[in-house]
Order: sequence, then structure tokens, then C-alpha cells
Amino acid sequence: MPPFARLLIANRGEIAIRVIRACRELGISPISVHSDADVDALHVQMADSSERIGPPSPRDSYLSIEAIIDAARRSGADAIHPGYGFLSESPDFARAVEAAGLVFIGPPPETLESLGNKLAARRGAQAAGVPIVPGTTVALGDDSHELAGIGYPLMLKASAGGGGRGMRRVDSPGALADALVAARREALAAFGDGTVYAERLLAPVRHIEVQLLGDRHGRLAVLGERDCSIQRRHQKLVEESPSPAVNPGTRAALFESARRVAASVDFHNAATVEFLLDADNNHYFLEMNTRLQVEHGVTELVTGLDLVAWQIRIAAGEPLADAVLNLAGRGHAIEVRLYAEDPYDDFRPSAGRITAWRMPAGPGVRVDAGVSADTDLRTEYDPLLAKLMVYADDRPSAMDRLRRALDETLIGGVQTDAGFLRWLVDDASFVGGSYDTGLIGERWGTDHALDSELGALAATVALAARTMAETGRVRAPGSNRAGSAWGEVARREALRR
Amino acid sequence: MPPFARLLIANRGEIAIRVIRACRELGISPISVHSDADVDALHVQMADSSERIGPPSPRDSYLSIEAIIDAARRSGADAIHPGYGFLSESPDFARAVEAAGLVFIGPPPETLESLGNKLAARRGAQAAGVPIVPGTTVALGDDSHELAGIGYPLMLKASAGGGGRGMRRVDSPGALADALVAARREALAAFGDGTVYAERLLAPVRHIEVQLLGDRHGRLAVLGERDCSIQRRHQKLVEESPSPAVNPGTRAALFESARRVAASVDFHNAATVEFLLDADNNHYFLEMNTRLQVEHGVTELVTGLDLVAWQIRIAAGEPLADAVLNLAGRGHAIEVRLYAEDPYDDFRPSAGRITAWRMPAGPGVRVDAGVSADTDLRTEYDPLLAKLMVYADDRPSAMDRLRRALDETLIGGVQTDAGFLRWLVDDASFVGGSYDTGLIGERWGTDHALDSELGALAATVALAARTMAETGRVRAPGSNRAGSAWGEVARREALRR
Amino acid sequence: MSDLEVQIDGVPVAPARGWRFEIVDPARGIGRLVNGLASMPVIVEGGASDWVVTIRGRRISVTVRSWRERMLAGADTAAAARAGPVAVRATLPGLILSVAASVGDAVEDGATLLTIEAMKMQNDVRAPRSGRVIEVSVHPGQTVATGAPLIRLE
Amino acid sequence: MSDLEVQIDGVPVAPARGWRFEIVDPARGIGRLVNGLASMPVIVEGGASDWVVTIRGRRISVTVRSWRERMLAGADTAAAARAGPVAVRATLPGLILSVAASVGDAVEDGATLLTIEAMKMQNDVRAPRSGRVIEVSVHPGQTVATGAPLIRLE
Repeated sequence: MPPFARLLIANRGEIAIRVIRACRELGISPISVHSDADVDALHVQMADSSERIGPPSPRDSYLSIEAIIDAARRSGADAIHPGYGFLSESPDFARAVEAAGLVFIGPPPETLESLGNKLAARRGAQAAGVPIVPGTTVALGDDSHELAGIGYPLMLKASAGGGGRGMRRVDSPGALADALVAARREALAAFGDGTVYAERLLAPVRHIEVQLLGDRHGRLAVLGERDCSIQRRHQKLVEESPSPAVNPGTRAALFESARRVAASVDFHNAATVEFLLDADNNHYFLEMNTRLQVEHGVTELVTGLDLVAWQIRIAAGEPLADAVLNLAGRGHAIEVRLYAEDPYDDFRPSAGRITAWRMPAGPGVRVDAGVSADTDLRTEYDPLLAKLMVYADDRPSAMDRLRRALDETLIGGVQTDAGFLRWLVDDASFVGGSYDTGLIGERWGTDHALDSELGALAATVALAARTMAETGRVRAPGSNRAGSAWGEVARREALRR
Repeated sequence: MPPFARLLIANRGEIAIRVIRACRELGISPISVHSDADVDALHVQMADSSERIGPPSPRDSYLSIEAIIDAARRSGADAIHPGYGFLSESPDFARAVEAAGLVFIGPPPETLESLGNKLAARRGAQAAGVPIVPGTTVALGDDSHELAGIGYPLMLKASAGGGGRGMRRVDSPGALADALVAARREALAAFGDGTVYAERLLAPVRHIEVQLLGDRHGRLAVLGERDCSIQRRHQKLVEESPSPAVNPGTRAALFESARRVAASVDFHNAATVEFLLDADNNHYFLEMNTRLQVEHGVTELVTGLDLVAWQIRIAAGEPLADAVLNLAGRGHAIEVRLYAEDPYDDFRPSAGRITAWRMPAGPGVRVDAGVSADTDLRTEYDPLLAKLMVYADDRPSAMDRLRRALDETLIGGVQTDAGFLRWLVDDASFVGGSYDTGLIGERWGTDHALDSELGALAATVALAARTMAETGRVRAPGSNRAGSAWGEVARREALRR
Repeated sequence: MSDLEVQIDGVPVAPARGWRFEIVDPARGIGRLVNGLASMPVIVEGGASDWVVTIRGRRISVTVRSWRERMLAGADTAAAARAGPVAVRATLPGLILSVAASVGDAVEDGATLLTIEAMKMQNDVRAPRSGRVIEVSVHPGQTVATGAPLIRLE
Repeated sequence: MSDLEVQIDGVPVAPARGWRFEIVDPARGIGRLVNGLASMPVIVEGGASDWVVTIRGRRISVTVRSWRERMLAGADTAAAARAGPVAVRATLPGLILSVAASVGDAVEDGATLLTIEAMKMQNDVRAPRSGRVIEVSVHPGQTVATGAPLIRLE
């Protein structure tokens, strides 16, 4: 018997599709939601039905608790999966779901509340005997003397923060006052809460996180770590498991700390405990995210588990299987995120219509995509296009596989980070496993002059293309393409009926 | 250092692409070959370069030892991978490769020779103490008395046979004489050798095979079994590992028999030992195939290994790693073969142009395809389009995943066996794991009247399509499509230059 | 529109109640059937009155005709029924392996006329109805294209 | 054909020796570069003189012009250089978060003029050259489309 009959997915893009697939496999009818910008989106096409939830602006659609609860009621859903981002960590949303008599696929609202407050989470971890990043454990006032013991450079962080927002690096006491004002303003604007705290800026440091699954019967599974040290703007680009920096002793210590943090809150469902790991293998608690992570697939590849299916089963009350509790990972998995971002221009987001879309396939390759050819990329939403994951029996083979998979990947119409990723798999510090969070700043840098060999190859292609176009042998995207205009009209009309 | 610099792949379709991917990951430059029919084929596009080997007829191209050795010489290859089928088990080809100073990715020619003779292989297995299917171990004469002890029904088989050719079922002594004449004629026509032998027709029976890897240093890895019982015309359609019919005791016995057979020949590289398993868990040696099997991916999914990479490494002299020798599989994998065949008309091959091609993706799904949209299917070659494989932590989850993946699969333009496969994943004997080689004959049968619900749905679609076409909102494949004509001209010209 | 009649295998078929078709990729004929509670991907190919719809992996030939088209088609069928000889044509390109029928043979409906090797498989070509063989156009070893006349029956 | 000149970022570029381009999917602009020993998949978009070539994940804008087109373009550029005011436009649609520049301000090349939120990220819009702000067309809270004029510099 399926755990639920109909499940509404309060998200979009690749993660909505990921949950749709889990629903299909569990025998649950998946219902999607869409803003007016997403009428033709892939996640709408793949669901059994889709409910309109508002205009394109996320505030009025994917972040509207009322619109989503309404959609769930209309569609007859008995559970809601929030995906990641949007409302996934909103205690108000979780409460509204439960108040509507539906099951929220996630932890209790109180847990979301207590962990959403990063300062409270820091205090909780400390009380549980887990090392935290040196810094303040109470809201920062205006007195810079509180920070004297931390040392510079330091990071100001929003207590209500997440996803890199409301963070400010401060290099000296003189820069503190201005940074404090800016961080508070940004935090207030983004989260409605201007509380900030300070942490010492550790460097070189790696970002390591531990995946947890907990059921409603007090059983907890620790499903290995992921190394997420390759970041731009404090957001992850690449993740791998196991971490090449973590030795068995450190792993045991990380797992023990993760267990302690989990035990200190009323947690069930999927969660991740994030740590920083310094060059001496000391780890420091950063935060606990009580939702599915973007990079959960890396853990799925090494454990063989389906984390989304387990999220749904746990929410329905199913206990974790013994085999899950005692699971050892196997092999090595790496994920790279394909973003509509320009790595040659500071990873600035790009927009437009995808004209060509070829994803790799074959042994050890998994692609979770949210778009396809002819998708229009809108600036309202996250620029994540797809997650490309590889699995092999060891790290060098996984790296070779990733390089091969990236060589098969072709995306036209928008600049993506694929060029950066292709560079990365040949970078000595990544290949050697010795990288830290400074990799992009130090090794990729900002100087990306076109080398003459690449320019000459581009010239060859453009010259041939113009010649072929003039002799009528090719009509490249950019000139008008037959069919697409009709298609849009037909699709829109069908959905409006 | 890559084991070889340039490797020529003497095959086409999905298996050529599979080997290309392994080459890319190993740092080897892959070279493909093509007949005149395959100038635009996917395996040509994905290689570094491709050599023409002759006209479309396989006899004059993919089966031409001379043309392939020439192609290898021209392209500067230092090794040849034969794939499966075509020349993969030809001792003459293996000898010619070695005579040309190149490395043959496979066992020594003598091993191919001795195992290619199925009668000799039966005698060898028997001598090694492995049970064989009851029947004759010498070439059949015309005296039907030799068969008295075997019992009816029985199977006549070609000693030089393979792939289901030259096989004849005989139900009674009276039918023997005619069948013998027919089987000999067919064997002579197909293999140039009319020698046949007889085996008792065991039923109900399952087809179980054991995967082996052996290095050039005498080390042998036994990499689990595959259940290949779902067949039509004695050819496999579905494979899974582990077999739901094999208990630990039977598994140990199968592995021991496989080891004995391997030890009785001078074997290295990849091989499969095939057995029949009766309802009482008795197993009987059938044959040993000293090449990569179509269904090798199923074993890759449960072991995490790359069998093609190991084939290449072994051929270069690398010893098998200890971890490979002591490997235990994990989880469950199922493969279904997407064929251009009409399951509603006795799996008769179909041909034509593929107008639409959508393959499933996401967690636990692997697709090894040899074609894509706009590929013209030629009747000269095997109708295998793609292998769809799924992996999950247990068999029921793998089955759910396979059902989901098949629901995502869309192929237009030609009739495929997808409808049969979709039926299969809901069939009680397949889902329950209790099926045998009689499944298709007994449960799928031959009566495939369209049920009225499906007819009504098709009517809905066709009516809407005609209406959309008349209002200019859709131009479905079948009417002429812009661009493709140009495309062909451009591609052909580019390759001829 | 109400003028259009849908037939499958010559039998009129009513559209499924509550389902509607949405096009997703018009260039490839990919779309889906939806009824508000469930959805099903489908492919449609063809044009004018002749369509092929693929649902759950099965290709279904569907005829969609206006009143006028039905009248014209009716006349064709009647004409065909009056005609005498029937040509047996190759449905797949391939190699003629053997020819069982000779000119003058009386064959039964379903009898094997000849064998073609296509896609590595031997395919028997059978008589579409009983009759006498009046012409054999092929011989063993010959390669034929799709639609090539093989044998004529009277 | 010898009449065609290729430029990248205004600099003439010679095609790579020994490489040629083959088209694989003309509708999508997918092709590959081959030199007999290696191959590399590429995408090409565009038409006439303006092309974008994607190689190894990098989009490269390439101009392919005949002698006549070069002459015409030269005249355009010269005309543009003579013109005075420059309009700063939105390169992405988004929400104006803040406007740092006011009419009358003298700004340096590279100075932040305003901040737009697009794709969940704050993007600073900077001055393309030094000059005086003569017009501010937007205010915080306003949503702008790609190409919308934001600020004019004199």
C-alpha cells in the first residue's frame, strides 16, 4: 500500500521532478504546483496534475503558504513535500500544513523553529558537547569589544540566515561598524530579522556535512559525509562522498558530533549537520539543515538508498529498516551543479532560452535535470539547471568518469558553469583531493582571457556555420525555428482549458 | 598512463558507444568503424575518428576481418575491442589481430576455438565434473537410437551455434528425421558447419549465468549471477541480478561450477558461464561465452565495477585488484532491452526512422543507447535500440523503479517491445520472481486484441491531433519536417571530405 | 468537427470520456493525456486522416475522417473488393532465403509463400487469402526493398 | 569565401589549422570539431555575421564578416564614437533594490550606479565610463525587463 494517495510538491525545477519520480515509484500520485511563469515547465508536464499558485514572483507563488495550502486542498493531496529552499524550513508552513490536516514531509515545526535560529542552534550544539566555530553565541550588539576575543578576519552572519545571504566578511576592527549595519540591513530585508552573530573566519578550511535519516520511533541512521568545499558566494558547486580529506578517525568524530546535535533536538525525517574542518582535522559545527539537501544524490549513489522515498515513508510513520541503520557506503560519488551562470564573469547569472540540451549517459552517470531544450530561463528563480552525478568504485575512476560525462554535456543558448567544471576536473588540487573552500578564489581567479587555440577553434566553427547557412545546409538556433511558436500556443491553451 | 593510446572498436550501436565511454575514461583515443549505412550513426559521432569498412551488408563490413584489420592499421590503433556478436568470438579474427601486432581485447584464439565448439565445451565441462544438460556429447549421426536415452521433447543444437540459430525443438521420435535435416541445413548456412547435437528439453527451467573476470596472471573473479530467463526466440529480453530463484546454497554450487569450467580452459578477460536451473535447483552447464555480454551492465550496477575498463586493463597485462576478487554485490539490478520489434506480432522486427526518443533519467536509472531521434533503423543490423537498466537496494524497489522508468520512456516512429515490457512489470510471475523461460509463450501469448479503453484513448489523441494540425498548432512527424534534409546532406558531405 | 469520425481497424471508436490531449513537443509529436487525476505520455504521428498513436509502448493506427472522406474511402474499398489478383509485397527490406510457392500452385490462406531474412531473423511471408499463384517475382539470394512485389495471387 | 574575415572581441582570428567542423543536429546547432585524431563537440548559434560558439562549456562570440559588411560596420562604430550620452541598460530582468547615483553626480568608470536582484542574487550595475548622471529612470522596488534603460551618463 502506498504511504499516501496523492502528494503535492511545493517546489519547482529539478527537485520537484526528483520528488515526482519518488512518488511514481511508491505508487503515489504526484501533484505539482506552478506559477504563471511555469505553465510549460518540465515539473508540470511530469506530474499527474498541477495547480496554479500565482504570478511569477516567488513571494506570490512558491513562497505563498496560503496559495500552496489552497492548491493542496483543491487537488485532494494528503501530504506535502517542500523540496529544498522556498518553504522547506519554514515553521509557519509546516504548521499550516498540519493545521490543514495534511502530512508535512519533514520534521516537526518546533524543530524547524529552533534550528532556523542559527544562534540558538550554536548554543544547542555547544551544550551537547559539540565544538562550534569560535565566535559569539548571543546576538551582537553595537559594542565591538565583544568581538575582541574572536580575532580578524571574521564573518558576520544572520541568525535567521541561509543560502549565503546576510553574510559579511570583516577584515579589521575599523571595518566592523559599517559591515554590521550592512549585514543587519540585508538580514532584515531577506528574513525579517536583523539579528547577526560573528564567527572567526577559518582558513584554509573544508566544508563537510553529515547526512542523517531519523524515523518517528527514535532510530537514527548516519549515512556518511559529503565534502562541499567548492563554493562560490558561499553556495556549493561541487560535492563528493566520501571526502578525500576525512580519515577514519575524523569520520568517527564527525559522525559522533552529528549524532549529538541530532539527539539535542526533536528530529525526524532527513537532515544534514554541517561542519568546517580545518587543516589539523578539527571540526566545528556550523548548522543543521532539517530538509533534503540539493546534493543528496551523492549519498544515494554511495549508499544505494533512495533518500526521498525514505523521507516519505518516515513521514507516514514507517520505521527505518535495520539495513539502513548499519549501512556502509561503497565506492565514490561526485556531483557537479550545472548552473546558468557565467564563470568568466564572476559567476554572474545568465538568462535566456536553452537552444540545445544534451546530457551525458551510460555507466555510473546520473542526471537530475529541471529543464530541457526550449526551456526559457527566468530570472525569478534559482539558476540551477541540472545536477550531474557520477559514481565509480574509487575516486580516480569517478574523476575520469566525471571528465568523460562533462565532455558529453552540451548546453546551448545560455552561458553555464560547464566550462569552469571542465577546468576543475583537470585542476591539480581538485584531482589530488587537497582543495579547500578557497579553490575558486585562488585557482580559478578572475582572469579568463580567451586562449588563442580556443579562439582559432571557435573561428573555424563560425566560418563553417556561416558558409553552411548561406548554402542552406544548416539553420542554427538564433535564426527563427519552425514549430516552437505553435508549440507554445498549443501548450498554453491546453493547460488553460 | 593509459593502457593503450588508440583503440579501435570493431562493432556498432550501443556496445560501440559503451566501449567509447570506457576508452574516454581511461584516457584512450577511441576509433570507430562504419559501414556505408552507418556514416551518420551515433557511435561514429562519439569517437575521435571513424574508418569506413565497407558496404552495409555485415558480411562485407562488420564481419570482414580484412577490412577491420586494415582500418586498425590506417588509424594507428594499438588494440581492438570486438564488442559482442560480429567477430567477438572468432578465433580467426583474434589471430589476425595478433598477427597484425595489435592487442585483441579478449581471450587467446585457442580458447575461442575450443569454446566455440559447443560439443567440445560440453565434453570439457563434463570432464571438469560440472553437470551438463542431459544429451549427446558427440556429433549426431542419422541413427535416432542414439537419442533414445535422452527422452522427448528434446532440442537439436548446432555445435558451432550461438544466438539461437540452428536450434530445433523435437517433440517425438517421428519428427526427428525432418528436424535433423533442417537443423543441419540451417547450421551449415549460418556457421559453415552442419554438426548438431541433442539436449533434453528441460522445463520449467531458468537461464542463469555467472560473470567471470580473469587476468593474465591466473587470478579469477566470480562476479555474481544474472537471471536471463525471459527470452523470445531463445534470445534474452530481460536480465536481473541477483536471481530471485537462486538461494545461497545454489549460488555457491553455480559459482563452483563456473570456476571449474574456467579452470579447464586457458581463459583470461571477461567471460560468462551459462547454466539451466530446474525447479529442484539442479543446474546444468549450457555454454561459456568468452566475451562481453549484452547484459554486463546488470553486474556493473550490483558490483560497482566497470567491466569494460577491466577488459581493457586485463588485455594490457594489469592484474585484477584484490578488491575485485573478493567483491560482494549490493542491491538489485534489472535490465530490459528496448528492441525495434513488434510484441503484438510475435516480436517481428520493425524498421523505419525514429521520430521521437525520450529516455528516462534520475535516481538508479542507466540507459545505454545506440540510437537517438532521427536515426534510421536498417534491417541489416540487430534491432537492439537501447538497454534500460535500473538499480535499487532491493528487488521490489528495483521493480517499482523499472515501472517508473518505462513510463518515462517514449519512442516514436517504430514499434518497439516497450509495450511488452510495460506489461511485464505488472505481471504477477515476473513481479513475484517465480517466472521461467516459458513466460512469454505462456503468459504474454499471441492474442493481443486492443482493449477498448486504450482504443478510446488513442481516438482522443488522434482526434485532437487532427484538429490541432488543421488549426496549424502542431505538425506531427510523418508530415515532412524542416531541417532534416539539409542536415543529412551536410553530415554526409562533412564525412566524405 | 462533429463531422469527424474515428476508426481503429475499421471499427468506429468513441474518444475516452474525461481525457484530453496536450501537446508538449509539437516537432516530435510528443504530448500527454490528462484527466485531472492522472497523466500518461503519448506520441502521435501522421497527418490528414491517418494517424499513429503510441500509448504505453503500443502503436495504434487510427483513422480520423470527415463525412466526405468516408464517402470517398467507401468507394475505394468497394472497388478493391471487386478486383481480382492480389500482390503480396515485402513489409521489410531483406534477403530472400527461399521461395516455397511456384506459378500455378493453389495456396491456402496463411500458407508460407517464401522466407525473407531481415534483422538477422527469418520471416515467413504468408498468403493473405487462398488463391492460385500467377506470378513469382523474386528468387533466393535476391535482396528486396520494402513494398517490392513478391508474388501475385489470383 | 576568402572574402570573409573572422573577429573575436574586435581582433581578427585565423581558423585553427587541420580542424574542420561537422554539423550533427542542424536544428539545434550541434556539431563537432574533428582533425582526424581527436574530436570535440561544439554548439553554434546565430546567423549572418554574428555567431556564438560553445566549446568546452565556454560561449565565444564570433563575428564573421565580408569586406562589404566590415566597411559598413566601420562607419557605424565611428558614428557611435562621436555620440555623447550613453544609456546604461539592464542586462537581466530583475528587481531594483537600491539606486546609488543621482542626477548631477559625477561618476568614475566602474562605479556602482544601482543594485538589481536577479536570480536570487544582488547584482551591482556599474558605470561603463566616467561621466555625469543626466537621467535616472528607475527607483527601488521597481521591476525591470532586459534592455530597460536605467541611467543615462553624459
